[in-house]
Amino acid sequence: MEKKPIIPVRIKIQNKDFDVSEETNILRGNQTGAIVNFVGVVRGFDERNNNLIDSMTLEHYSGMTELEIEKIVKQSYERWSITGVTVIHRVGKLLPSDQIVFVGVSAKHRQNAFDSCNFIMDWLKTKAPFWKVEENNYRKKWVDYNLSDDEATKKWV
Amino acid sequence: MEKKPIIPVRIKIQNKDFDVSEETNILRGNQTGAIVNFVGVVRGFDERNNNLIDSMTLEHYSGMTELEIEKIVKQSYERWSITGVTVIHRVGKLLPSDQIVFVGVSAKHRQNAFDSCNFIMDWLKTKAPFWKVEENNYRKKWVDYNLSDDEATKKWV
Amino acid sequence: MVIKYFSWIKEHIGKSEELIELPDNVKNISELINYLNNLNDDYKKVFIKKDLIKIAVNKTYCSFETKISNNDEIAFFPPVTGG
Amino acid sequence: MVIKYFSWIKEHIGKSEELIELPDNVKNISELINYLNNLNDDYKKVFIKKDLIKIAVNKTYCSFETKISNNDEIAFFPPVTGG
Repeated sequence: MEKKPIIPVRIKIQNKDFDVSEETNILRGNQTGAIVNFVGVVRGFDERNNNLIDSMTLEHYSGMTELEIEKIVKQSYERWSITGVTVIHRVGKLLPSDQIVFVGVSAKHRQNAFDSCNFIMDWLKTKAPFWKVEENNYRKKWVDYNLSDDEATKKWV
Repeated sequence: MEKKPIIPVRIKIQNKDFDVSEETNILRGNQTGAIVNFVGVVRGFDERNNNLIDSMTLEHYSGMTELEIEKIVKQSYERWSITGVTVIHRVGKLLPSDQIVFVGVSAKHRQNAFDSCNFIMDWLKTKAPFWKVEENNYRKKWVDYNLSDDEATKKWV
Repeated sequence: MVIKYFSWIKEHIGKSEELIELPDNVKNISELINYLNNLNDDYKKVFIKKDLIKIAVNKTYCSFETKISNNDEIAFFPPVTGG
Repeated sequence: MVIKYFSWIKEHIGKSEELIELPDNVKNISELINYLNNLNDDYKKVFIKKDLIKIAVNKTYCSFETKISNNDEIAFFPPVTGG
Protein backbone atom coordinates (compact mmCIF):
# COMPACT_ATOMS: atom_id res chain seq x y z
CA MET A 1 0.00 0.00 0.00
CA GLU A 2 1.32 3.42 -0.96
CA LYS A 3 2.16 5.51 2.06
CA LYS A 4 0.42 8.87 2.14
CA PRO A 5 2.69 11.91 2.18
CA ILE A 6 2.79 14.00 5.33
CA ILE A 7 0.70 17.13 4.81
CA PRO A 8 0.82 20.49 6.59
CA VAL A 9 -1.86 20.77 9.28
CA ARG A 10 -2.41 23.97 11.27
CA ILE A 11 -4.83 24.06 14.23
CA LYS A 12 -5.27 27.30 16.15
CA ILE A 13 -7.54 28.35 18.99
CA GLN A 14 -7.36 32.11 19.38
CA ASN A 15 -9.31 35.21 20.32
CA LYS A 16 -8.09 37.30 17.45
CA ASP A 17 -9.69 37.36 14.03
CA PHE A 18 -8.27 35.50 11.04
CA ASP A 19 -7.66 36.61 7.47
CA VAL A 20 -9.25 34.29 4.91
CA SER A 21 -6.94 35.46 2.11
CA GLU A 22 -3.84 34.81 4.16
CA GLU A 23 -5.10 31.36 5.09
CA THR A 24 -5.99 30.60 1.46
CA ASN A 25 -2.51 31.70 0.37
CA ILE A 26 -0.89 29.33 2.86
CA LEU A 27 -2.97 26.47 1.43
CA ARG A 28 -1.98 27.28 -2.16
CA GLY A 29 0.92 25.50 -3.82
CA ASN A 30 2.19 23.60 -6.77
CA GLN A 31 0.38 20.38 -5.90
CA THR A 32 -2.94 22.04 -5.13
CA GLY A 33 -5.70 22.54 -7.66
CA ALA A 34 -8.56 23.25 -5.28
CA ILE A 35 -9.16 24.91 -1.93
CA VAL A 36 -12.45 24.77 -0.04
CA ASN A 37 -12.87 27.18 2.87
CA PHE A 38 -15.64 27.15 5.41
CA VAL A 39 -16.19 30.34 7.43
CA GLY A 40 -18.67 30.34 10.31
CA VAL A 41 -20.25 33.70 11.12
CA VAL A 42 -21.96 34.97 14.31
CA ARG A 43 -25.66 35.48 13.57
CA GLY A 44 -27.49 38.48 15.01
CA PHE A 45 -30.69 36.60 15.68
CA ASP A 46 -31.49 33.34 17.44
CA GLU A 47 -34.30 31.91 15.32
CA ARG A 48 -35.08 28.97 17.58
CA ASN A 49 -35.79 31.19 20.55
CA ASN A 50 -36.69 34.40 18.73
CA ASN A 51 -34.02 36.45 20.49
CA LEU A 52 -31.80 39.26 19.33
CA ILE A 53 -28.13 38.53 19.94
CA ASP A 54 -25.92 41.45 20.96
CA SER A 55 -22.81 39.38 21.55
CA MET A 56 -21.64 35.84 22.04
CA THR A 57 -18.87 34.41 24.20
CA LEU A 58 -17.10 31.20 23.32
CA GLU A 59 -15.55 29.01 26.00
CA HIS A 60 -13.43 25.92 25.34
CA TYR A 61 -11.62 23.10 27.06
CA SER A 62 -8.01 23.98 26.34
CA GLY A 63 -5.95 20.98 25.34
CA MET A 64 -8.87 18.68 24.68
CA THR A 65 -10.12 20.98 21.90
CA GLU A 66 -6.86 20.69 20.01
CA LEU A 67 -6.76 16.91 20.52
CA GLU A 68 -10.31 16.43 19.24
CA ILE A 69 -9.69 18.59 16.17
CA GLU A 70 -6.47 16.69 15.45
CA LYS A 71 -8.40 13.41 15.56
CA ILE A 72 -11.00 14.73 13.14
CA VAL A 73 -8.36 16.07 10.74
CA LYS A 74 -6.54 12.73 10.89
CA GLN A 75 -9.71 10.82 9.99
CA SER A 76 -10.35 13.20 7.15
CA TYR A 77 -6.78 12.79 5.88
CA GLU A 78 -7.12 9.00 5.98
CA ARG A 79 -10.35 9.14 4.03
CA TRP A 80 -9.55 11.64 1.26
CA SER A 81 -6.52 12.60 -0.76
CA ILE A 82 -5.80 16.14 0.44
CA THR A 83 -2.70 18.34 0.52
CA GLY A 84 -3.24 20.61 3.54
CA VAL A 85 -5.66 21.51 6.34
CA THR A 86 -6.08 24.62 8.47
CA VAL A 87 -8.56 24.90 11.34
CA ILE A 88 -8.87 28.15 13.29
CA HIS A 89 -11.50 28.57 15.99
CA ARG A 90 -11.98 31.81 17.86
CA VAL A 91 -12.84 31.97 21.57
CA GLY A 92 -13.90 34.83 23.86
CA LYS A 93 -16.40 37.56 23.08
CA LEU A 94 -17.64 37.99 19.50
CA LEU A 95 -20.20 40.24 17.83
CA PRO A 96 -22.81 39.51 15.14
CA SER A 97 -21.25 39.05 11.69
CA ASP A 98 -17.84 38.29 13.26
CA GLN A 99 -16.00 35.28 11.92
CA ILE A 100 -16.01 32.33 14.39
CA VAL A 101 -14.36 29.43 12.64
CA PHE A 102 -12.24 28.76 9.57
CA VAL A 103 -11.76 25.31 8.06
CA GLY A 104 -9.66 25.29 4.88
CA VAL A 105 -8.71 22.17 2.94
CA SER A 106 -6.54 21.98 -0.15
CA ALA A 107 -6.46 19.05 -2.56
CA LYS A 108 -5.49 18.16 -6.09
CA HIS A 109 -9.11 17.44 -6.94
CA ARG A 110 -12.01 19.56 -5.82
CA GLN A 111 -14.43 16.90 -4.56
CA ASN A 112 -11.86 15.72 -2.01
CA ALA A 113 -11.51 19.29 -0.74
CA PHE A 114 -15.30 19.74 -0.53
CA ASP A 115 -15.92 16.45 1.27
CA SER A 116 -13.00 16.77 3.64
CA CYS A 117 -13.93 20.32 4.66
CA ASN A 118 -17.59 19.34 5.12
CA PHE A 119 -16.57 16.29 7.18
CA ILE A 120 -14.26 18.32 9.44
CA MET A 121 -16.99 20.92 10.10
CA ASP A 122 -19.65 18.29 10.85
CA TRP A 123 -17.46 16.51 13.39
CA LEU A 124 -16.05 19.70 14.86
CA LYS A 125 -19.65 20.74 15.57
CA THR A 126 -20.36 17.58 17.59
CA LYS A 127 -16.97 16.74 19.10
CA ALA A 128 -14.76 19.80 19.67
CA PRO A 129 -15.35 21.10 23.21
CA PHE A 130 -16.55 24.67 22.64
CA TRP A 131 -19.61 26.24 24.22
CA LYS A 132 -21.38 29.41 23.16
CA VAL A 133 -23.28 31.74 25.43
CA GLU A 134 -25.45 34.35 23.68
CA GLU A 135 -25.95 37.72 25.32
CA ASN A 136 -28.35 40.62 24.93
CA ASN A 137 -29.53 43.42 27.24
CA TYR A 138 -31.95 41.15 29.05
CA ARG A 139 -30.33 37.79 29.34
CA LYS A 140 -27.40 35.48 28.91
CA LYS A 141 -28.21 32.10 27.42
CA TRP A 142 -26.01 29.06 26.87
CA VAL A 143 -26.78 27.83 23.37
CA ASP A 144 -28.63 24.50 23.28
CA TYR A 145 -26.97 21.84 21.23
CA ASN A 146 -28.60 21.12 17.92
CA LEU A 147 -29.85 17.59 17.20
CA SER A 148 -29.42 18.31 13.48
CA ASP A 149 -25.65 18.47 14.08
CA ASP A 150 -25.71 14.84 15.25
CA GLU A 151 -27.81 13.97 12.22
CA ALA A 152 -25.28 15.69 9.94
CA THR A 153 -22.49 13.34 10.99
CA LYS A 154 -24.50 10.29 9.89
CA LYS A 155 -23.73 10.95 6.23
CA TRP A 156 -20.09 10.04 6.89
CA VAL A 157 -20.76 6.64 8.48
CA MET B 1 -45.76 28.53 -1.39
CA GLU B 2 -43.46 30.98 0.33
CA LYS B 3 -41.69 33.23 -2.13
CA LYS B 4 -37.93 33.16 -1.81
CA PRO B 5 -36.27 36.47 -1.01
CA ILE B 6 -34.09 38.07 -3.68
CA ILE B 7 -30.44 37.45 -2.85
CA PRO B 8 -27.30 39.33 -3.93
CA VAL B 9 -25.52 37.60 -6.82
CA ARG B 10 -22.21 38.85 -8.22
CA ILE B 11 -20.71 37.32 -11.36
CA LYS B 12 -17.40 38.66 -12.67
CA ILE B 13 -15.11 37.65 -15.51
CA GLN B 14 -11.82 39.49 -15.16
CA ASN B 15 -8.09 39.26 -15.72
CA LYS B 16 -7.11 40.70 -12.37
CA ASP B 17 -6.74 38.65 -9.23
CA PHE B 18 -9.40 38.54 -6.50
CA ASP B 19 -9.09 38.87 -2.73
CA VAL B 20 -10.74 35.99 -0.88
CA SER B 21 -11.09 37.99 2.36
CA GLU B 22 -12.81 40.86 0.59
CA GLU B 23 -15.18 38.45 -1.12
CA THR B 24 -15.89 36.65 2.17
CA ASN B 25 -16.62 39.98 3.86
CA ILE B 26 -19.15 40.88 1.17
CA LEU B 27 -20.91 37.56 1.78
CA ARG B 28 -21.08 38.10 5.55
CA GLY B 29 -24.15 39.59 7.14
CA ASN B 30 -26.77 39.35 9.81
CA GLN B 31 -28.68 36.53 8.15
CA THR B 32 -25.61 34.47 7.33
CA GLY B 33 -24.22 31.74 9.56
CA ALA B 34 -22.05 29.96 7.04
CA ILE B 35 -19.90 30.76 4.02
CA VAL B 36 -18.31 28.17 1.77
CA ASN B 37 -15.65 29.37 -0.67
CA PHE B 38 -14.12 27.40 -3.48
CA VAL B 39 -10.82 28.65 -4.89
CA GLY B 40 -9.36 27.01 -8.00
CA VAL B 41 -5.59 27.19 -8.34
CA VAL B 42 -3.29 26.81 -11.39
CA ARG B 43 -1.27 23.63 -11.01
CA GLY B 44 2.38 23.54 -12.05
CA PHE B 45 2.23 20.05 -13.45
CA ASP B 46 -0.09 18.28 -15.88
CA GLU B 47 -0.34 14.78 -14.42
CA ARG B 48 -2.32 13.27 -17.25
CA ASN B 49 0.32 14.15 -19.82
CA ASN B 50 3.36 14.37 -17.54
CA ASN B 51 4.19 17.94 -18.55
CA LEU B 52 5.52 20.89 -16.62
CA ILE B 53 3.29 23.95 -16.93
CA ASP B 54 5.01 27.34 -17.11
CA SER B 55 1.84 29.32 -17.71
CA MET B 56 -1.77 28.96 -18.72
CA THR B 57 -4.02 31.20 -20.77
CA LEU B 58 -7.77 31.23 -20.34
CA GLU B 59 -10.08 32.19 -23.17
CA HIS B 60 -13.84 32.62 -22.84
CA TYR B 61 -16.97 33.36 -24.84
CA SER B 62 -17.89 36.79 -23.53
CA GLY B 63 -21.60 37.13 -22.88
CA MET B 64 -22.41 33.43 -23.03
CA THR B 65 -20.13 32.79 -20.05
CA GLU B 66 -22.08 35.20 -17.87
CA LEU B 67 -25.42 33.76 -19.07
CA GLU B 68 -24.38 30.18 -18.35
CA ILE B 69 -23.10 31.05 -14.87
CA GLU B 70 -26.33 32.96 -14.15
CA LYS B 71 -28.35 29.87 -15.11
CA ILE B 72 -26.29 27.67 -12.81
CA VAL B 73 -26.58 30.11 -9.91
CA LYS B 74 -30.33 30.34 -10.47
CA GLN B 75 -30.70 26.55 -10.33
CA SER B 76 -28.64 26.46 -7.18
CA TYR B 77 -30.76 29.20 -5.61
CA GLU B 78 -33.96 27.29 -6.46
CA ARG B 79 -32.60 24.13 -4.91
CA TRP B 80 -31.07 25.38 -1.64
CA SER B 81 -31.83 28.08 0.86
CA ILE B 82 -28.89 30.45 0.42
CA THR B 83 -28.34 34.14 1.14
CA GLY B 84 -25.73 35.22 -1.43
CA VAL B 85 -23.50 34.00 -4.27
CA THR B 86 -20.31 35.36 -5.81
CA VAL B 87 -18.61 33.82 -8.84
CA ILE B 88 -15.36 35.31 -10.15
CA HIS B 89 -13.48 33.68 -13.01
CA ARG B 90 -10.19 34.98 -14.29
CA VAL B 91 -9.22 35.00 -17.97
CA GLY B 92 -5.95 35.73 -19.76
CA LYS B 93 -2.48 34.53 -18.78
CA LEU B 94 -1.97 32.93 -15.35
CA LEU B 95 0.98 31.30 -13.62
CA PRO B 96 1.22 28.17 -11.43
CA SER B 97 -0.32 28.70 -7.97
CA ASP B 98 -2.35 31.69 -9.26
CA GLN B 99 -6.00 31.77 -8.31
CA ILE B 100 -8.30 30.98 -11.28
CA VAL B 101 -11.84 30.88 -9.94
CA PHE B 102 -13.75 31.88 -6.82
CA VAL B 103 -17.19 30.54 -5.93
CA GLY B 104 -18.53 31.80 -2.61
CA VAL B 105 -21.95 30.92 -1.20
CA SER B 106 -23.46 32.18 2.05
CA ALA B 107 -26.39 30.55 3.84
CA LYS B 108 -28.03 30.36 7.23
CA HIS B 109 -27.11 26.69 7.50
CA ARG B 110 -23.80 25.23 6.46
CA GLN B 111 -24.91 22.21 4.44
CA ASN B 112 -26.81 24.45 2.04
CA ALA B 113 -23.67 26.52 1.52
CA PHE B 114 -21.53 23.40 0.96
CA ASP B 115 -23.95 21.80 -1.50
CA SER B 116 -24.71 24.97 -3.40
CA CYS B 117 -21.02 25.84 -3.83
CA ASN B 118 -20.19 22.29 -4.89
CA PHE B 119 -23.10 22.28 -7.36
CA ILE B 120 -22.07 25.61 -8.90
CA MET B 121 -18.47 24.42 -9.37
CA ASP B 122 -19.50 21.11 -10.93
CA TRP B 123 -21.77 22.76 -13.47
CA LEU B 124 -19.40 25.65 -14.15
CA LYS B 125 -16.78 23.04 -15.06
CA THR B 126 -19.01 21.45 -17.70
CA LYS B 127 -21.11 24.38 -18.95
CA ALA B 128 -19.34 27.74 -18.65
CA PRO B 129 -17.49 28.45 -21.92
CA PHE B 130 -13.87 28.82 -20.83
CA TRP B 131 -10.91 27.08 -22.44
CA LYS B 132 -7.44 26.67 -21.02
CA VAL B 133 -4.24 26.41 -23.00
CA GLU B 134 -1.17 25.26 -21.06
CA GLU B 135 2.22 26.57 -22.07
CA ASN B 136 5.83 25.58 -21.42
CA ASN B 137 9.11 26.16 -23.27
CA TYR B 138 8.42 23.38 -25.75
CA ARG B 139 4.74 23.46 -26.48
CA LYS B 140 1.34 24.99 -26.16
CA LYS B 141 -1.49 22.57 -25.46
CA TRP B 142 -5.22 23.13 -25.23
CA VAL B 143 -6.38 21.26 -22.16
CA ASP B 144 -8.50 18.19 -22.91
CA TYR B 145 -11.84 18.14 -21.22
CA ASN B 146 -12.14 15.75 -18.34
CA LEU B 147 -14.77 13.00 -18.45
CA SER B 148 -14.77 12.98 -14.63
CA ASP B 149 -16.25 16.48 -14.74
CA ASP B 150 -19.30 15.12 -16.57
CA GLU B 151 -19.48 12.31 -14.03
CA ALA B 152 -19.37 14.84 -11.18
CA THR B 153 -22.59 16.51 -12.32
CA LYS B 154 -24.51 13.23 -12.05
CA LYS B 155 -24.70 13.48 -8.27
CA TRP B 156 -27.09 16.44 -8.65
CA VAL B 157 -29.59 14.70 -10.93
CA MET C 1 -24.89 35.61 -39.67
CA VAL C 2 -21.97 35.83 -37.25
CA ILE C 3 -20.04 32.63 -36.59
CA LYS C 4 -17.59 32.49 -33.71
CA TYR C 5 -14.87 29.89 -33.10
CA PHE C 6 -12.98 29.20 -29.89
CA SER C 7 -9.95 27.29 -28.60
CA TRP C 8 -8.34 24.83 -31.03
CA ILE C 9 -11.29 25.16 -33.42
CA LYS C 10 -10.47 28.83 -33.83
CA GLU C 11 -6.83 27.93 -34.54
CA HIS C 12 -7.68 25.20 -37.06
CA ILE C 13 -10.09 27.45 -38.95
CA GLY C 14 -7.69 30.38 -38.67
CA LYS C 15 -10.17 32.97 -37.44
CA SER C 16 -12.13 33.74 -34.32
CA GLU C 17 -15.17 35.15 -36.08
CA GLU C 18 -16.65 35.52 -39.54
CA LEU C 19 -19.71 36.99 -41.18
CA ILE C 20 -21.56 34.89 -43.73
CA GLU C 21 -24.76 35.35 -45.66
CA LEU C 22 -26.83 32.27 -44.87
CA PRO C 23 -27.98 30.56 -48.09
CA ASP C 24 -31.74 29.95 -48.29
CA ASN C 25 -31.37 26.17 -48.25
CA VAL C 26 -29.43 26.13 -44.94
CA LYS C 27 -32.04 25.72 -42.22
CA ASN C 28 -30.23 24.16 -39.27
CA ILE C 29 -26.79 23.64 -37.74
CA SER C 30 -26.10 20.37 -39.58
CA GLU C 31 -26.81 22.05 -42.87
CA LEU C 32 -24.60 24.99 -41.90
CA ILE C 33 -21.75 22.58 -41.19
CA ASN C 34 -22.23 20.91 -44.59
CA TYR C 35 -22.19 24.33 -46.21
CA LEU C 36 -18.95 25.32 -44.43
CA ASN C 37 -17.32 21.95 -45.21
CA ASN C 38 -17.78 22.71 -48.89
CA LEU C 39 -15.96 26.03 -48.58
CA ASN C 40 -12.57 24.52 -47.73
CA ASP C 41 -10.75 21.67 -46.01
CA ASP C 42 -10.02 23.60 -42.78
CA TYR C 43 -13.68 23.34 -41.87
CA LYS C 44 -13.80 19.67 -42.80
CA LYS C 45 -10.84 18.89 -40.54
CA VAL C 46 -12.66 20.51 -37.65
CA PHE C 47 -16.19 19.28 -38.21
CA ILE C 48 -15.14 15.67 -38.73
CA LYS C 49 -14.58 15.65 -34.94
CA LYS C 50 -18.31 15.84 -34.36
CA ASP C 51 -18.15 14.44 -30.79
CA LEU C 52 -15.78 17.22 -29.74
CA ILE C 53 -17.91 20.07 -31.04
CA LYS C 54 -20.29 22.08 -28.91
CA ILE C 55 -22.64 24.54 -30.54
CA ALA C 56 -24.39 27.66 -29.32
CA VAL C 57 -27.05 29.74 -31.04
CA ASN C 58 -27.35 33.25 -29.63
CA LYS C 59 -25.20 32.29 -26.63
CA THR C 60 -27.33 29.27 -25.68
CA TYR C 61 -26.28 25.64 -26.10
CA CYS C 62 -28.07 23.92 -28.98
CA SER C 63 -27.95 20.73 -31.03
CA PHE C 64 -27.14 19.85 -34.65
CA GLU C 65 -30.87 19.95 -35.41
CA THR C 66 -31.47 23.47 -34.04
CA LYS C 67 -33.08 25.77 -36.64
CA ILE C 68 -31.12 28.90 -37.51
CA SER C 69 -31.69 32.15 -39.38
CA ASN C 70 -29.46 34.83 -40.86
CA ASN C 71 -29.81 37.04 -37.76
CA ASP C 72 -28.38 34.45 -35.39
CA GLU C 73 -24.98 34.37 -33.73
CA ILE C 74 -23.58 30.86 -33.98
CA ALA C 75 -20.59 29.57 -32.02
CA PHE C 76 -18.55 26.39 -32.42
CA PHE C 77 -16.25 25.34 -29.61
CA PRO C 78 -14.74 22.28 -27.90
CA PRO C 79 -15.97 20.95 -24.54
CA VAL C 80 -15.23 23.60 -21.94
CA THR C 81 -12.21 23.40 -19.62
CA GLY C 82 -12.55 26.31 -17.19
CA GLY C 83 -12.76 26.35 -13.42
CA MET D 1 -7.85 14.19 41.03
CA VAL D 2 -8.67 17.33 39.05
CA ILE D 3 -12.31 17.81 38.03
CA LYS D 4 -13.19 20.49 35.47
CA TYR D 5 -16.63 21.89 34.69
CA PHE D 6 -17.69 23.88 31.64
CA SER D 7 -20.59 26.01 30.38
CA TRP D 8 -23.80 25.92 32.46
CA ILE D 9 -22.48 22.99 34.51
CA LYS D 10 -19.64 25.21 35.73
CA GLU D 11 -22.18 27.90 36.66
CA HIS D 12 -24.49 25.50 38.48
CA ILE D 13 -21.67 23.96 40.48
CA GLY D 14 -20.12 27.39 41.07
CA LYS D 15 -16.55 26.54 40.08
CA SER D 16 -14.61 25.73 36.95
CA GLU D 17 -12.22 23.30 38.59
CA GLU D 18 -11.64 21.46 41.85
CA LEU D 19 -9.16 19.08 43.37
CA ILE D 20 -10.48 16.05 45.25
CA GLU D 21 -8.87 13.04 46.85
CA LEU D 22 -10.55 10.06 45.23
CA PRO D 23 -11.96 7.68 47.89
CA ASP D 24 -10.82 4.07 47.50
CA ASN D 25 -14.32 2.77 46.79
CA VAL D 26 -14.81 5.10 43.79
CA LYS D 27 -13.67 3.17 40.74
CA ASN D 28 -15.50 4.67 37.77
CA ILE D 29 -17.34 7.79 36.60
CA SER D 30 -20.77 6.65 37.85
CA GLU D 31 -19.37 6.10 41.31
CA LEU D 32 -17.65 9.50 41.18
CA ILE D 33 -20.99 11.14 40.34
CA ASN D 34 -22.66 9.34 43.28
CA TYR D 35 -19.85 10.52 45.54
CA LEU D 36 -20.21 14.16 44.36
CA ASN D 37 -24.03 14.03 44.65
CA ASN D 38 -23.60 13.22 48.33
CA LEU D 39 -21.43 16.32 48.88
CA ASN D 40 -24.18 18.84 48.17
CA ASP D 41 -27.33 19.56 46.15
CA ASP D 42 -25.56 21.63 43.47
CA TYR D 43 -24.04 18.46 42.09
CA LYS D 44 -27.37 16.62 42.29
CA LYS D 45 -29.10 19.35 40.27
CA VAL D 46 -26.48 18.98 37.57
CA PHE D 47 -26.05 15.22 37.46
CA ILE D 48 -29.79 14.51 37.41
CA LYS D 49 -29.58 15.73 33.76
CA LYS D 50 -27.65 12.62 32.80
CA ASP D 51 -28.53 12.86 29.09
CA LEU D 52 -27.02 16.34 28.87
CA ILE D 53 -23.70 15.41 30.43
CA LYS D 54 -20.59 14.58 28.45
CA ILE D 55 -17.54 13.24 30.25
CA ALA D 56 -13.83 13.25 29.45
CA VAL D 57 -11.01 11.44 31.23
CA ASN D 58 -7.59 12.94 30.48
CA LYS D 59 -9.05 15.03 27.64
CA THR D 60 -10.65 12.04 25.89
CA TYR D 61 -14.39 11.33 25.71
CA CYS D 62 -15.44 8.47 27.97
CA SER D 63 -18.58 6.81 29.35
CA PHE D 64 -20.15 6.46 32.82
CA GLU D 65 -18.46 3.08 33.13
CA THR D 66 -14.93 4.28 32.43
CA LYS D 67 -12.48 3.35 35.19
CA ILE D 68 -10.70 6.24 36.89
CA SER D 69 -7.81 6.74 39.26
CA ASN D 70 -6.62 9.56 41.49
CA ASN D 71 -4.14 10.81 38.86
CA ASP D 72 -6.79 11.43 36.23
CA GLU D 73 -8.17 14.73 34.98
CA ILE D 74 -11.95 14.42 34.70
CA ALA D 75 -14.21 16.90 32.91
CA PHE D 76 -17.99 17.28 32.92
CA PHE D 77 -19.60 19.42 30.24
CA PRO D 78 -22.78 19.76 28.18
CA PRO D 79 -22.98 18.75 24.50
CA VAL D 80 -20.67 21.04 22.56
CA THR D 81 -21.94 24.06 20.63
CA GLY D 82 -18.92 25.49 18.79
CA GLY D 83 -18.33 26.02 15.08
